[in-house]
Amino acid sequence: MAKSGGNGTPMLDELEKGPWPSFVTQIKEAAEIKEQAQDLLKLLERSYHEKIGHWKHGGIVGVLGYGGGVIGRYNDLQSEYPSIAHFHTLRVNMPSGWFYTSEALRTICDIWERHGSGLTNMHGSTGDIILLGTSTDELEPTFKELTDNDFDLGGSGSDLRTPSCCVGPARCEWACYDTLHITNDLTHHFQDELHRPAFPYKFKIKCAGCPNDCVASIARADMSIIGTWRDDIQIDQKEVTAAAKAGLDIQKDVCARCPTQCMDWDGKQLSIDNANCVKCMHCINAMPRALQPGKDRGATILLGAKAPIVEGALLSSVLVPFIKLEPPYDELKDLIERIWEFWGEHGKNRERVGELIQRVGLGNFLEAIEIEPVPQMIAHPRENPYVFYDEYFEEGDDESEDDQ
Amino acid sequence: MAKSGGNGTPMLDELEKGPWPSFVTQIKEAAEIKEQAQDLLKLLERSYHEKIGHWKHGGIVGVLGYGGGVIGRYNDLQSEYPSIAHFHTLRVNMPSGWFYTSEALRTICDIWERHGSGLTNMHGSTGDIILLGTSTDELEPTFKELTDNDFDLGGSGSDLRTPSCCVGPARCEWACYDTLHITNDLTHHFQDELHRPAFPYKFKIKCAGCPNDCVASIARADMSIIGTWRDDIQIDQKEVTAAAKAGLDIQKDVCARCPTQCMDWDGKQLSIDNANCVKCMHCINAMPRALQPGKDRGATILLGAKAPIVEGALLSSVLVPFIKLEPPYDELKDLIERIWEFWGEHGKNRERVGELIQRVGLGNFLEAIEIEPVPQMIAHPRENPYVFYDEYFEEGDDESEDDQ
Amino acid sequence: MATATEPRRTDIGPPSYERFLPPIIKKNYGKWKYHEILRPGVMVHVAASGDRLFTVRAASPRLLSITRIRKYADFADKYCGGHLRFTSRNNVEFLLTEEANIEPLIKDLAALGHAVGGIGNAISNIVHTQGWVHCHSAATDASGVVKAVMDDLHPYFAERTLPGKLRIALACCLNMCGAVHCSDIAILGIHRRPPRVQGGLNKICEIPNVVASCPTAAIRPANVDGQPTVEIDEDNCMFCANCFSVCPALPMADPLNDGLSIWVGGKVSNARTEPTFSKLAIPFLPNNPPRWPEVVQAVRTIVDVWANGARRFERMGEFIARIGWPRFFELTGIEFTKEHIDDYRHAGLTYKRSAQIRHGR
Amino acid sequence: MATATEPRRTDIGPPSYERFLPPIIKKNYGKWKYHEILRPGVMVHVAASGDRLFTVRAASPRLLSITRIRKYADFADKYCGGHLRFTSRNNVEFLLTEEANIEPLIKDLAALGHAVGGIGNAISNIVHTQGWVHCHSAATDASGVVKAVMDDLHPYFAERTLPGKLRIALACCLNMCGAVHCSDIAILGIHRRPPRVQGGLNKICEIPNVVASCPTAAIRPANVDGQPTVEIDEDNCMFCANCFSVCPALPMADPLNDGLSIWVGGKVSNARTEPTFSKLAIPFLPNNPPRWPEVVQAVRTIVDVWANGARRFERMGEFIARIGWPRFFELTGIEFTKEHIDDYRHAGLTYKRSAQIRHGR
Ligand code: SRM
Ligand code: SRM
Ligand code: SRM
Ligand code: SRM
Ligand code: SF4
Ligand code: SF4
Ligand code: SF4
Ligand code: SF4
Ligand code: SF4
Ligand code: SF4
Ligand code: SF4
Ligand code: SF4
Repeated sequence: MAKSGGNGTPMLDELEKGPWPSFVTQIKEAAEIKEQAQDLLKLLERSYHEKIGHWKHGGIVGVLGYGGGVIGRYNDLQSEYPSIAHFHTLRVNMPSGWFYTSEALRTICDIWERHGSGLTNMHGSTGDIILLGTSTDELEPTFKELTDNDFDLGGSGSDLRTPSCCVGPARCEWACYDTLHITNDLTHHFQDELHRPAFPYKFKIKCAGCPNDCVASIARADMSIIGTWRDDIQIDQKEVTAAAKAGLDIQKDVCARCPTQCMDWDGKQLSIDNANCVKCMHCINAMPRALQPGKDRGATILLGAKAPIVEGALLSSVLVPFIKLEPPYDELKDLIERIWEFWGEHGKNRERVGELIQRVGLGNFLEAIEIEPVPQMIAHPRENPYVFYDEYFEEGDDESEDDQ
Repeated sequence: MAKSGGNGTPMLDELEKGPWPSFVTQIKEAAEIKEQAQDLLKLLERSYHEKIGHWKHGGIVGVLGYGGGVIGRYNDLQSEYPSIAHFHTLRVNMPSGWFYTSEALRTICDIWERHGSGLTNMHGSTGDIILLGTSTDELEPTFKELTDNDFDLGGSGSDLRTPSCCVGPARCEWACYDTLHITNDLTHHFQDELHRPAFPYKFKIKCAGCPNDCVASIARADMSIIGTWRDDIQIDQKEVTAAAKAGLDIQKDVCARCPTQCMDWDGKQLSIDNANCVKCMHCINAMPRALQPGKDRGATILLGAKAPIVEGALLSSVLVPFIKLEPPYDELKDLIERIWEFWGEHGKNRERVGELIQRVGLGNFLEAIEIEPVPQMIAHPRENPYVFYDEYFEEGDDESEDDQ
Repeated sequence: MATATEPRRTDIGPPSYERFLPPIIKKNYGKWKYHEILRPGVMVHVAASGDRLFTVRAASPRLLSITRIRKYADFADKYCGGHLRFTSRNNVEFLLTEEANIEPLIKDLAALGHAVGGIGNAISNIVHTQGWVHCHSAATDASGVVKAVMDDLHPYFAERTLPGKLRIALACCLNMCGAVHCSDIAILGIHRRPPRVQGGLNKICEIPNVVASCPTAAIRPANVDGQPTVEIDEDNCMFCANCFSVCPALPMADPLNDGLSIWVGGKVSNARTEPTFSKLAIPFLPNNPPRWPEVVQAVRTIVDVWANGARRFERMGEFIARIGWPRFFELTGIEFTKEHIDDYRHAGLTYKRSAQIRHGR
Repeated sequence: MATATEPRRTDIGPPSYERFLPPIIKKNYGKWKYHEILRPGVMVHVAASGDRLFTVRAASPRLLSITRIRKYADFADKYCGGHLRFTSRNNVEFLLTEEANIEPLIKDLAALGHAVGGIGNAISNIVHTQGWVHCHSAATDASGVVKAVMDDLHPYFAERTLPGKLRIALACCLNMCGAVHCSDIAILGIHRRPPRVQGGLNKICEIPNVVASCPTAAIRPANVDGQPTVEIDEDNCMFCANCFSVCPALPMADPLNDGLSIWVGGKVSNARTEPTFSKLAIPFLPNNPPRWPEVVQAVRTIVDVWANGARRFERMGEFIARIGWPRFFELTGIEFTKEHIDDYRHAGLTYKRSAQIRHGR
């Protein structure tokens, strides 16, 4: 294998300096064993000089029977960088919570050494294992080896994307439902939607165990499932006092920061007006030993987040204020299917579900998916007087009737 | 004169009962002396039975040389209610602050007894004296008598409307500029714009002496002039203590309600971090004897409020964060003229200035009227990445230049 | 009467307010130090000079006969050296220098049917509009609803002290001349039947203007019996009446479908929280003259929920922000419906975009 | 290698996470009581059973060679019974049961160039995207900018304690795969030159689709040299690149005009304040590889202003809300320009619609 780096990549070499671990070092490490990585290094150095990328859209490439999971890429200087003329990425479903054994990691590495560039992202922004760069004819063999080892592809194009979740009950005391189980379950249940794009556009699901939302679901998932509770915050008054002694200014740093000002601290006793608590987590975050979410736990389902293209970014908004989440999650799955059905029928090409709701109106959307409107769904009622009433009375109608 | 009321108006008679002063009694009082009021009473009774109004748009009626100031009205049952076949309203400029002498009031009453229905609104929603209902041929004579007595018409149609103001320095300790003087001055200065509609649509100015905004200027005026100050709130610590003794919970009801939490009360001394005070008035309102606005006073100019038709209601937004307002107000007048000029040129028919700004963008609007953008004008910078850059570099341009 | 030879006076503007200011105001103009509320409807302003100006605020129906205005003038002469003013909410204020005159003035006002009140943390007059008395656009009457509501709320004007100010406004159509869009409680007349195209429309209106006036593009040019006219796509009409403003041949008023809606939580002042729009509380209540009992009841319920629940200085919107909208609907017993959910231009921004929810109870 | 007769396995989904959980997690799953941060990058979770799980979080460049991943695996074998995980911000976490293993693990990681940190009130890894390494749409590189910025911010990851969490994200184009739209600080690659129409466009793209893709209607069908194509009304282009997503024959990348913008004040968590979008701080900084000094400096300045001024637990957006945007611009020395003022769909709602202003100073 040819040596890389040295004077050949002076700009990138700059980025091997400094305390933060260097991606350049990573490409160089791969370049020790894979030619593609050598070419990538050189091409990237060129981009650094020219201030422009050298990749072209790959059209549709993939594995047999799947419509998604591979991002096709070609470079626009193929004769100069032939080993990365094709440089397609495979998106591989990660295990829920991104837990691995050393054995599983080595299996993936071995497969990728045999069939790809030796470069990865752990992980992609959606959560997948990203196997970064290979040629078209290596796609099937890679897939074969992955599935032989119980790994499958993630999504791309207009399909369900690999659902992801926070570490949840595996390591977090605040998880209000089993984020790992549900994520794994939904991913398996909706294999077809994940592998065969048939939606108007992409659909992402992210599961956060509590309102801290450690997977950024409310900003990055079409469906955001955020754990919460209905009953009272559990308080250990002794630990509250201990926290105060340890230097926490409970009045200023906790009570005064409560969004609904529903806490009271008299220097000895912390009391919470739980009816007005909006489960923001702040007080619990500030005193992990003293406070715990309540015991009647479940989740809030929110819908519609996405990046800005092209009407501006959206945050998810409340669809189901509270739901109990226990296997087999039939109620949730049924809800998801009702949403997809309406979206599939009425969504325009490249219209995310959040955009569809904006277009048809949340009220109409709720009617279509058969959910009752409740005030928890809105920040506040409408400010404009423009209500589209469907019906009106005509003379001769029985006036005693209501809207008919 | 025929007698009104009695069994002829059973529904309206109901509204003479109860503790609140009755408009029906007012119409009846006028009906004692004016036939129009009798007919109005009967027509209104009919509307109460039929649940529908009986007025038609009046087209353009008015006085010679003026394009506004009269609202034309005809009833749609003219043969049955002949005395109010025409029933036009005259809008008459009120004196700033709605101050009157008994003599001035009687003068108006006398004129209106001679020429109209004897009914008025004191005042209309924009602030004018409303002389409610007369016929076309009485318009000129009414106008003649009004001007003989130093009263003039207000606006209607696409013109400047009668500016209005709060009671200000005449009776309020918080006035930060002379609302009455400026209102009177602007009304006189812009006579032409008030009387001869030449704008794309109406334009309203309201002057409030302080951020309490007792004329609702921020909601109801295209230009809202709201008094404020730049230096420190004046504190009389003795009076603070007195207020506390008198039962005001200064921590809870004052400090905790301060929008920027910039106040501190240690039980003896009230201190204010004036750099973070947003001049909301709350603390001053709560303790009128203890606190006063600062001494370096002026106003904030905001632009663009209007009712919802048809893009939704607008509140005014900041155009000039702080301006000193002293006669002859040249800077302000110049600003107003620059705004009108741009609006006159670029405003569509029936497009208020606030809507124009929404359409062309505040940034472009500022450029056009030659005002520097400052962050005080916005609640926050843009959230979307869609910037319209006007220029770009072409290869061969001198790269060392900035945006050219 | 003026003679024909006299030059016509125009563009003279209003008479200067200075002509009407009482001497005590002229003397202390801009030099007031503080004020105090002495009793409902009565306050005193104290000047740096020590001078004291008493204000007595009386309820007014706004729609006034000249007979009644002359009575006001008489009272002003009797107690105030001939001086008085009106407020931005259409009350009348008598400006006294003699404290001793307060009682007799109040008595005289009472005899005439004018309660004194509305100052401080009270409900003041309802800002309102023309209604069936004068406007062609009205979906309800204005004065009648106001009278009925204020008869009911009268104690909150004249007697009881409230947590904060509560501002009610009424507009008889979506044009909102009553500027109800920023009120603690707003009553708004609404049409609910699309405009009906009258014959001969093309003779009084420019068809392209009419078509362009519709924000939802519900109006299309059409041809009926050889006459150019327009047709309405009724499903796309949201009853804004902008077409009617532009063209009177498209009337919308309709006894069976017109009615009122109730809005809450708006404010104008900058005190504490920023100015904000009113939000829909009740989409529709019937027109039920002469006393509109459904409206009176609805307003009363909302006022009482606020009066009993709000903290000191807390305006309606601030109160609701603290307890949350779900609780507002629960406490008032108002049903939450699809109509409450915005579906206009910025609708998405009104959705609940967080997991901050009050669960349970 | 698999033989040809074997059936092809598809739709098997990911391997169950249960296979990868360490025994201590299996035992205490869902029964954790609390956690404590022991030192930068190290925390312990204590279970109801009393069991203690130590987490050591190490920085990762995210772009990893298989060589490096194998090293991670070796460390996991050496210290954690073969168990590890990655975080939602692409750090790697070693899960230990033996407290004594923490030090040696950290030493091994340091030797390999992986700092330990990012837990608690710290700056964690920068969520980012492909950039020039793999994407056709990039206006800048991703990994390079991240490396340069994190080299500079490293002490905030590994040593210094901050007022609260500070989340930085980078996306190399407006598609925002790095989901920068809700970050305390966001770095966003931007194009500033309208797309250039390539010859033969009609052969690879459907012209009506291309025309429809433009939100500002800046694309019109055209005919050049007898070939159907499109033309761009450059004045109406706001560089969203949606047309390029739909049609690769409209490239936007341009060395002279591409660059980066900086955004601040977004957040995702529901803690205290609701989730909110990032707002524009700096409209444009040049692409200056390999170390993007302007970007590094800008981020550093903003971080420092926040770190020195914020109260405990206060996120960037909460801090700015308290001091006000004018002061933010003043403290950071960033110039306020026309570009900061929104002029898109909901622009009016971002104007300052109150008189609540900090004057003077
Ligand atoms: C690989 C990844 C970035 C990364 O480095 O991690 C990525 C890469 C691309 N994204 Fe993305 N997106 C990735 C996560 C995201 C996210 C974040 C998330 O999922 O949490 C978003 C924002 C959230 C959202 O979905 O809105 C995101 C929003 C987009 C968009 C804008 C979509 C929109 O509706 O606004 C596009 C444009 C498109 O779909 O045409 C896009 C398109 C793309 C394409 C396919 C480019 C294109 O136009 O064809 C990129 C391929 C890059 C390449 O060469 O490999 N990508 N993309 C992420 C997927 C890895 C994974 O599967 O784990
Ligand atoms: C008389 C008055 C109501 C009242 O009873 O007090 C009034 C009455 C009318 N208004 Fe108004 N407006 C009156 C103050 C307002 C206000 C409040 C204000 O000025 O503070 C507003 C809301 C603020 C604003 O300007 O946006 C207001 C917003 C409208 C609109 C909606 C304008 C918009 O841009 O959204 C219209 C419709 C139009 O202009 O076509 C309108 C139109 C009308 C018309 C002329 C009806 C029409 O479509 O032709 C009404 C005539 C009624 C009549 O028969 O006399 N009126 N109108 C007020 C003027 C009295 C005065 O001069 O003192
Ligand atoms: C007379 C009047 C001005 C005028 O030129 O006519 C006036 C006069 C005073 N206002 Fe006002 N306000 C007047 C309409 C308003 C309005 C406009 C409106 O209602 O349409 C507002 C904005 C209302 C809103 O936010 O929706 C208004 C918001 C205030 C506030 C802020 C209250 C708040 O907490 O939000 C104060 C401060 C206070 O009361 O503590 C205030 C305080 C005052 C003071 C105490 C000022 C003073 O020191 O003299 C005056 C008498 C007290 C009182 O309670 O009425 N005034 N005041 C108006 C009386 C209307 C009426 O008849 O009731
Ligand atoms: C490991 C991880 C979840 C995972 O499945 O991977 C995680 C784990 C924890 N988070 Fe988180 N968060 C993780 C990403 C997030 C994210 C998502 C993101 O950054 O994209 C957020 C939302 C960020 C935002 O709002 O923009 C997040 C917002 C929080 C918060 C709320 C902080 C706040 O004040 O807004 C807490 C509470 C706290 O720290 O007090 C929290 C607290 C925690 C705790 C203390 C929960 C626990 O008891 O175990 C965990 C470790 C502390 C720490 O400081 O890292 N976690 N946390 C993620 C670590 C990412 C990393 O490598 O740095
Ligand atoms: S989202 Fe909540 S449950 Fe999940 S890891 Fe974060 S803090 Fe724990
Ligand atoms: S969780 Fe949030 S809202 Fe609830 S009491 Fe704690 S700080 Fe307040
Ligand atoms: S706006 Fe201010 S100055 Fe004017 S009357 Fe009201 S409180 Fe006084
Ligand atoms: S005026 Fe308002 S912002 Fe200023 S100190 Fe008083 S309460 Fe606070
Ligand atoms: S609100 Fe409508 S109906 Fe009432 S006066 Fe104004 S325009 Fe006429
Ligand atoms: S009322 Fe409004 S929405 Fe209906 S047709 Fe007329 S303009 Fe269009
Ligand atoms: S942000 Fe843009 S350039 Fe970067 S990976 Fe995503 S699509 Fe590609
Ligand atoms: S970049 Fe966006 S705005 Fe510009 S032409 Fe393409 S689609 Fe239109």
